[in-house]
Amino acid sequence: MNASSPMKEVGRPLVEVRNLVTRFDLKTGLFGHVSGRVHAVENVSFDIFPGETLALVGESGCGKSTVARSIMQLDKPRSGSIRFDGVELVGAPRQVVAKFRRQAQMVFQDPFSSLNPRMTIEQSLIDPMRVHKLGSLETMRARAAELMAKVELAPELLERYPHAFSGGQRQRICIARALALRPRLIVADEAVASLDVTIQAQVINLLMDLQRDMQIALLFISHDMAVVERIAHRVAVMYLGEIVEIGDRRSIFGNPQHPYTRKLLSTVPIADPTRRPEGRVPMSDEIPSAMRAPDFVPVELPMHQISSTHYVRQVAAG
Amino acid sequence: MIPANSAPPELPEDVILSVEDLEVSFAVRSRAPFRAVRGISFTISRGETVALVGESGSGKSVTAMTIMRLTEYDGAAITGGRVLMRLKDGKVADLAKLSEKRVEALRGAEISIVFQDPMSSLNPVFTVGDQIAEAVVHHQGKTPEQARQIALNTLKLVRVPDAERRLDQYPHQLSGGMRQRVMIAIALACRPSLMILDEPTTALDVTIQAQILDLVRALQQEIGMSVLFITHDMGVVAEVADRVCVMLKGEIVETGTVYDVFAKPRHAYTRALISAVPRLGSMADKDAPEKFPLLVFEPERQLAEAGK
Amino acid sequence: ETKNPGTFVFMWTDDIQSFDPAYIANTPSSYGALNIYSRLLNFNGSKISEFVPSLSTEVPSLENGLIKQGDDGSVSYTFPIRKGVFAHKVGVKGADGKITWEYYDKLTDAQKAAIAPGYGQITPDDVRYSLLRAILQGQSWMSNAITEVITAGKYTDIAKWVETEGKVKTFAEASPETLRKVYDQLSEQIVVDGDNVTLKLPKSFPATLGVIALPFGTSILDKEWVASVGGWDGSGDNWKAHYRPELGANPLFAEENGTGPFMLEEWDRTDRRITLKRFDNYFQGPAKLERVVMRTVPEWTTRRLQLLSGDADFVAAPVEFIDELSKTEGVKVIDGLQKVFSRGIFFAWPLDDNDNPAIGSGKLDGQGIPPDFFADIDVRKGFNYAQNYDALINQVLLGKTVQSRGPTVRGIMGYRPDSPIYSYDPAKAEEHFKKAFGGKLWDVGFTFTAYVTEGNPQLTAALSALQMGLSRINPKFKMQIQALPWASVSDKLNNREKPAAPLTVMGWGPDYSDPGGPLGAASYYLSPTGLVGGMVGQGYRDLMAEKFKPLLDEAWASNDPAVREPIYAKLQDMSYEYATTQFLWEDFGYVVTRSNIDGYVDNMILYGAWDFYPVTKAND
Amino acid sequence: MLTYALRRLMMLPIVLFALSLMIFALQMSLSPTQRLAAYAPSPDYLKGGQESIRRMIEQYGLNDPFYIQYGRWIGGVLTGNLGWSETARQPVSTALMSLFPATLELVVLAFIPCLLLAVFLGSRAGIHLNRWPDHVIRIFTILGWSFPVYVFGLLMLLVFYSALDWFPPGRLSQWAQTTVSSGNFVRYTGANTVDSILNGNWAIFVDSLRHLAAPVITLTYVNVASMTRVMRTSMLETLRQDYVRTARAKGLPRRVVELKHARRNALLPVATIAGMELAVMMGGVVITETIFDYAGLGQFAAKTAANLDFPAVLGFGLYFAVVLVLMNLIVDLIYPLLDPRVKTQ
Amino acid sequence: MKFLRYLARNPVSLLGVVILLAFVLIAIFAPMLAPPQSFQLSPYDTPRAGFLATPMPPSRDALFGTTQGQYDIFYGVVWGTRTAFKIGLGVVAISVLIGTVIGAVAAYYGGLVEEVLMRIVDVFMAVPFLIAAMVLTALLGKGIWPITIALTTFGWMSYARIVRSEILRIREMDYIHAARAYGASDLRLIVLHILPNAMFPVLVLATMATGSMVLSASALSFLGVGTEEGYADWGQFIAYSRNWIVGQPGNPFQFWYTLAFPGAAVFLFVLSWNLVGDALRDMLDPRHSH
Ligand SMILES: Nc1ncnc2c1ncn2[C@@H]1O[C@H](COP(=O)(O)OP(=O)(O)OP(=O)(O)O)[C@@H](O)[C@H]1O
Ligand SMILES: Nc1ncnc2c1ncn2[C@@H]1O[C@H](COP(=O)(O)OP(=O)(O)OP(=O)(O)O)[C@@H](O)[C@H]1O
Ligand SMILES: [Mg+2]
Ligand SMILES: [Mg+2]
Ligand code: NI
Repeated sequence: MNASSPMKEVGRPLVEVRNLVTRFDLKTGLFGHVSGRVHAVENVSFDIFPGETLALVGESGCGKSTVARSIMQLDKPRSGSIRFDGVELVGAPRQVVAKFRRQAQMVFQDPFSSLNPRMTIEQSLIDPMRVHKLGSLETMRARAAELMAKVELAPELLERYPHAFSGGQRQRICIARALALRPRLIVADEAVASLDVTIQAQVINLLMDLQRDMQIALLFISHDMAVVERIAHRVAVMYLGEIVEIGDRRSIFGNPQHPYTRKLLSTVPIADPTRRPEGRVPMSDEIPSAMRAPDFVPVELPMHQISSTHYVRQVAAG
Repeated sequence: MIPANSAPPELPEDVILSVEDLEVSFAVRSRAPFRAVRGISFTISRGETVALVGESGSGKSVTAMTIMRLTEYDGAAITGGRVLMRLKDGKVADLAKLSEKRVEALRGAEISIVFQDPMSSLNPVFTVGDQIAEAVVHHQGKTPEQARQIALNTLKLVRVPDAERRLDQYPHQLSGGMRQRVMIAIALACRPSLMILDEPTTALDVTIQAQILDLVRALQQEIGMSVLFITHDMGVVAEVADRVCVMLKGEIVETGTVYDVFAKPRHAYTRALISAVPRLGSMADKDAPEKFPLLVFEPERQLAEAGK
Repeated sequence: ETKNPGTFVFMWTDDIQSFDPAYIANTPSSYGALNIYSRLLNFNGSKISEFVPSLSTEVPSLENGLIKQGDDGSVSYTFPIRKGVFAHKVGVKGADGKITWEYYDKLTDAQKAAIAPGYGQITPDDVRYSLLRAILQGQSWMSNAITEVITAGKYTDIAKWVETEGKVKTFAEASPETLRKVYDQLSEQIVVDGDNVTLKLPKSFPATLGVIALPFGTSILDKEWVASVGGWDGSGDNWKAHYRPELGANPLFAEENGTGPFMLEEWDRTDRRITLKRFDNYFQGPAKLERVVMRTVPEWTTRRLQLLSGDADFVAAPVEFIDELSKTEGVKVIDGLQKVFSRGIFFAWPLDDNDNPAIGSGKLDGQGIPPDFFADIDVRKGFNYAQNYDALINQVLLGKTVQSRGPTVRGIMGYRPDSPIYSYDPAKAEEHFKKAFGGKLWDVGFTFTAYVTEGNPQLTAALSALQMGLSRINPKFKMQIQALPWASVSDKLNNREKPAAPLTVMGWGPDYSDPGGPLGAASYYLSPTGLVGGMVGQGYRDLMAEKFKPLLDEAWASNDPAVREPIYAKLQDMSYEYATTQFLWEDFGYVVTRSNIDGYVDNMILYGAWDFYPVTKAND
Repeated sequence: MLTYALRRLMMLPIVLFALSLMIFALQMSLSPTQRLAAYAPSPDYLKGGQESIRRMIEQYGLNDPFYIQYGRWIGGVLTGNLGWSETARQPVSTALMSLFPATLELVVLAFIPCLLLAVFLGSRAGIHLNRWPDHVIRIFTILGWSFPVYVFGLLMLLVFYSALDWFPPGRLSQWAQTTVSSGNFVRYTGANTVDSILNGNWAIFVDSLRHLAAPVITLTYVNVASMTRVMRTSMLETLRQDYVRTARAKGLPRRVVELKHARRNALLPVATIAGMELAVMMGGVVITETIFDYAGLGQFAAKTAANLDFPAVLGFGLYFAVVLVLMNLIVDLIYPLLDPRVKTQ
Repeated sequence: MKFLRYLARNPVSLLGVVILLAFVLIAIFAPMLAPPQSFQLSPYDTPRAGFLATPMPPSRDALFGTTQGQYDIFYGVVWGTRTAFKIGLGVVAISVLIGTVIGAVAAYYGGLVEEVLMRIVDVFMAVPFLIAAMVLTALLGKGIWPITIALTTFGWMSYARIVRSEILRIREMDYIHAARAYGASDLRLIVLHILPNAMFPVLVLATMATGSMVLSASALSFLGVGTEEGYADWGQFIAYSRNWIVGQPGNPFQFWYTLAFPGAAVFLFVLSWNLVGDALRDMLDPRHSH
């Protein structure tokens, strides 16, 4: 419970992301002419250490999921490097990726579309093991039951189909599936956003227990600053595809530097009626879009170091 | 239809809505009807904001929709209780027993609702202006021109920038936050005395959510209507509510002022709920992440799940 | 009341191919030529060997001296041409000297006086031109019949003539000189001589007058008009350009300028409707009907209901409805009309044994038949005894016709009502089958497929009856039936070394009343170069060449019916004896009209085509 | 949207080319003798004997290799000549052009009531899901599509022509036909209803409607089923939508909610298939036209197919592809009017 | 289990299943219900009581009467059940197979492959179904094989489209991403995760289409390119009735039996498949809760 931040002890990061760029072309017209481009991820760099939780926060559409998918090799980055355990993944041969996929797993936001509706829970849990040929059917079954216990679900439920479960239960099953291969990295993409607070708290506690037990590195994507404050060792704030501020949790929450980080913090409703904000003037500004003209060249603003673990990007003029 | 022989229901002067022992069931073929709301009671006073909280599926939306008499379209029936409402003309009506025709006249005019998902709650093929003005034309018998003017004013009221232009736009041309404002404008257009907001911010971005909450608060001060605010986010409750009703499995397990409920939750479920709420700043002096100090509310929970 | 008084609404399922008489060759198409054009001679009512004058003022005969026989065996036919016959449209010379074509019916007297000589006026030269044109166009076998008449059977068509004359492989290679030479030879045989036109034949051709009276290439055109619409102008140097014209490029395809009782008012090919209008100045007096509308209506129920409601005056009807219709009020049925058409099942041998699904294994092992299966006369006889002729005639044809006795049918020379015919006789069939292939056939049985053109329930029934007969004689006798589109049936029979179809149901009829000659019934069936012979294989042709051809030649060489008749009768008997074909029945005709329609004349050799001239529609 | 439509239009030549190759290949799978049947459509034509058959094959170049025949045909097509149809006794293009107005008239007249009825019945059934209007409509539509068209057509004839003499077959009565054929009647379009109006001849207008009624009813009935189904499903879908709930919450009367808010949106999927449906109807009038003796494309196409009249089959195939694409194009262009969401995308 | 529970609650669907089962039984027991005679070349050749064209009313010899050409209607209806199943299931099964493969390949490979395949689909869509089927049967000859080939050749496209769009939709579901993330191979993704989910709308469509194939075959029979003369096929029997639907004046329904029996068979067949299809759709609808 009292483990201090692991980065000081472990030398090498498990995941090293450097200058990751992912853009999506929007094609229109007769010959698929590129009429615009979504700069979903621009020049993003960060590390994740074993046993550490890095939280990635930001508004909807700012590119959090794209970062996650790029790490998971589900999206092809335009440029940049992603190393896992020192091995480069971008452009890596299939075997390397396959090996990586045994060690990294992802949990998705929507518990309703994350499970194959035509597979029983047991089949869903066993499938990853089958893919990697981990033992006989009996051992895999035993492991599935074990996993169910781990996420506090009764093993009898294994024969059920997903539609028989509530969202929270499904999310726990997804976590169980992610654990099936004993991963070293879990990417949780808004994995608790759709859950009730009580269940959300349970799931977060569960994740933290698992992380502690198995020294899992966790990339925790969220837009809920209050949740992030509880779970994260370090926090990266994304805005329009870029990381605008990154640092250890206490620096970010205690000493936010970037105006966007501050805004994000100020909008969190405080669950205490005695601390109601007074006299806030209703705003009506909207979130800008990351869509750009095809010939747009992004200007890269420098990052400034605030402390040994805290960096902030310079604010664009105007 | 109001039974002719019963005496007209009465309400205390400052109460605008009183739900008494309301029971709602869904007919499920070949099985016993599912009781989604099991005899709940609460009141809302003039100008007051009541928050209805509870876990997903506890019956919050069903309660709200039943007050609007919309659940019957989903196959539900009011199996007991009353929903008394003080109308603008001072009379008191039992919404649970009104005829379809009379309910139609009340909906939108006396009592209105804003739904959770602004993306799907607006009709994609009609302009924003039409959708706001429609209810005005219908309830107040205004001409289309007058209604348009009212729609414009309402849009301005909900702080939609560039309201004239927006009036002729279609929902898909607006952002999520803007659409939720339009939904609020629709609900406000006829100046109802009670507005129900069913999780109006859950589908929105964090920064937008704050804007909407600010707006609701400001509007309530400006127009002075009562609000029934449904949410499962205790942070939101803390920000907007005067009083809180906590729902669990179709029943209200606790009612009280927002201060009392947060400070001294009495019911075990409320305590569990409040303990699970992440509070910004609560970790300010901690080095490492910490788990939630969970209070287990139902020891038989796992059993129940296993047997489901 | 009578619907559409004066208009005869004629609903059929057929179609006219072209209005150019030299182009057409089938019965439906002949309706146009028959009613719009005139010929030198007409058939005398329903008689098929008697003629009456038309554009020729006399019917040539030996007696009146218009037929002359030369010492070298040559024969000449002379036709005195009627004077003062005008076509539907005539060329009127305007003040500017230009000639415009106007409807004769609409001319004022002044205009009549200004008719340019020969323009729309029928002259002996027009007659010669029309015959030459039909021959040189070389398109239809009915026009080629004129070539055969003129060459007395030496050449079947003009192409053959040119190829022989120019010693080239194909017509296309022929030099202009050759073409000119053929033209010159031809024009020496069709000569204008004052008001007469004379045909000079190198040899006797007994069916000459029959061909002249047919409503095809012998229909008379006006040369000036044809030239004016872009057709052949009669010159001997450019006729190749008009040889075998593309249907649509033919200027006479949808236009006419005949001398017949009706004019083509409209041919709406989209609506499949032809409207004929009365020609008031027809040289034998105007017709009774003002208009004839011919519609193609494929669906029987639709036709029937239109007949019943009076919207149609004539409908083509399936046989099975004629009894019922004859009892219907307002409807008149004339049935039992004789036809020269007979139906048969053709045996073919030797069969194509190359990838031919019809003969199964291709061996005598029960799973197929050997390619020369029908070469065995016992097989053919067995098949002929296995057919239930009576059932077919009584049930399919409602007893309204008779069993066919061979190639020659009632009304044609050589037909004898007492000649031998096959009947359903399982015992005899068994006897023959047991003899066939040394008895092996009976033990192992056979399997093969017989073909029929689809959409013809009567012919299918004929195969079905045969199939039943065979399988009841010996369950190992399996004849499958397959209905195919006409194209595929044709493919199994034509343009190939050996036929692929073991058995085919079809039928043919002669095109003139004489059984001999290239288009006669006997030749169609029994000549090695005949129509049937061309389709059913070398084995059949060899049989014909050996046994039948000498007799055919002998009969054709004579002009004396007393000599010819016994020979044709003998051929008829021989076709029974050799079981050349399974002759089924003679087709019969019937017409279904409203009861106020009168004046229909059935002529067998015209295949019952309607001559609308004598037809009347009474008003009730 | 427009570019998308144009893109579709640009695909057309490729589709047409592939289609023509496909049909041509089918044709070439036949022997020359079989293909000759297009020129010699019945046994009569073979009376000339084997010699004549060979000459005809030569005349029409049926022995030439594939590429020469295809080249000949495509060369013609590029100069606007689709070849000669022996079935129609006309050039294929003329036949298609002259038959098109008749079929278009019939199909459009049937399509409009079909669409309206489908929208009406489909929304009714959707609104009253699982109650008697829904059951009645379902039975009605299933009846419609499980009855062979010709059975329905013949029964129509029995009732409306034979018994009542209201709706005769054909396109015009004889007297009307005589008027139309006379030079005084200008045939602007070839569609009798339109032409009679343009000529100001009401008697003929009424007559042509009388003749159109039975095939129109038949076509409507057999085609309304599938569209009603789509409408019903789509109505069920929209009735579940949140905006319908919003409309109710506004206090709008039931009729307004169902007929304005729900039905308007439920129309969208119907609109997307409508163009296709119309085109399919234009290809599927074969039987209706045969039964009602209505000289149009369907009857013609069926006859050419049965006769293996390949120039016409090819022409008809190309025509149909063009109609299909045009219909879809029209739908694409109309769609933004119905659904504002696509306009700006 | 689920199915039975659904049926118990939906008498109309139950009716559909019962009718369908009845047809299955008739098909199975056809040799007992209408025993073929020893000299018949094939049991599908309907025996005929002579060659008279005019139909004969029901009698002891022919329970349902005889149709045009004296073919026994009872025999034709009984054995026609087998034909209906053969054509319906045959056409639909092959179409679904072709459509699924093409749709799946198109969706999976995308890019040029997809473009080409979908253009091929367009080409086939651009062929008027009935006419194309006619040409093909005219080429291949009559019989149920040619019919099956013709109906499939021009009938697989809708399945390809559905499969493709379903796959494109399902491909974006998180469980596919999850499976890819744990390293499932492409084949495994398609076969185990995508196709089973994509096939259900296809199944519903196929069920509905099965019934209507008999109708398409009947249209071909009407146009003269259906089954062989006398082949026990409802479509052909209905086509035989075409001249007899309108009876004589004064007795318009004289030959009712020629249409009524085969017509009822087709109607019930189509109806039952439709009801079963409706039921399947309801059951597979994710919104349907129980
Ligand atoms: N496949 C794609 N094609 C085109 N644009 C895409 C694609 N995937 C994502 N985008 C765009 O890239 C941007 C970043 O998307 P991403 O899903 O990473 O955002 P996010 O931060 O995860 O948002 P959310 O909180 O809503 O999940 C968005 O504008 C999105 O529309
Ligand atoms: N149309 C319906 N048919 C059957 N049951 C329903 C229907 N709508 C709601 N229910 C049930 O009624 C109960 C209450 O649902 P309700 O929507 O009121 O929950 P809620 O408290 O609003 O939850 P959430 O926070 O997820 O919106 C749930 O168990 C739900 O399954
Ligand atoms: Mg995301
Ligand atoms: Mg709710
Ligand atoms: Ni279920």
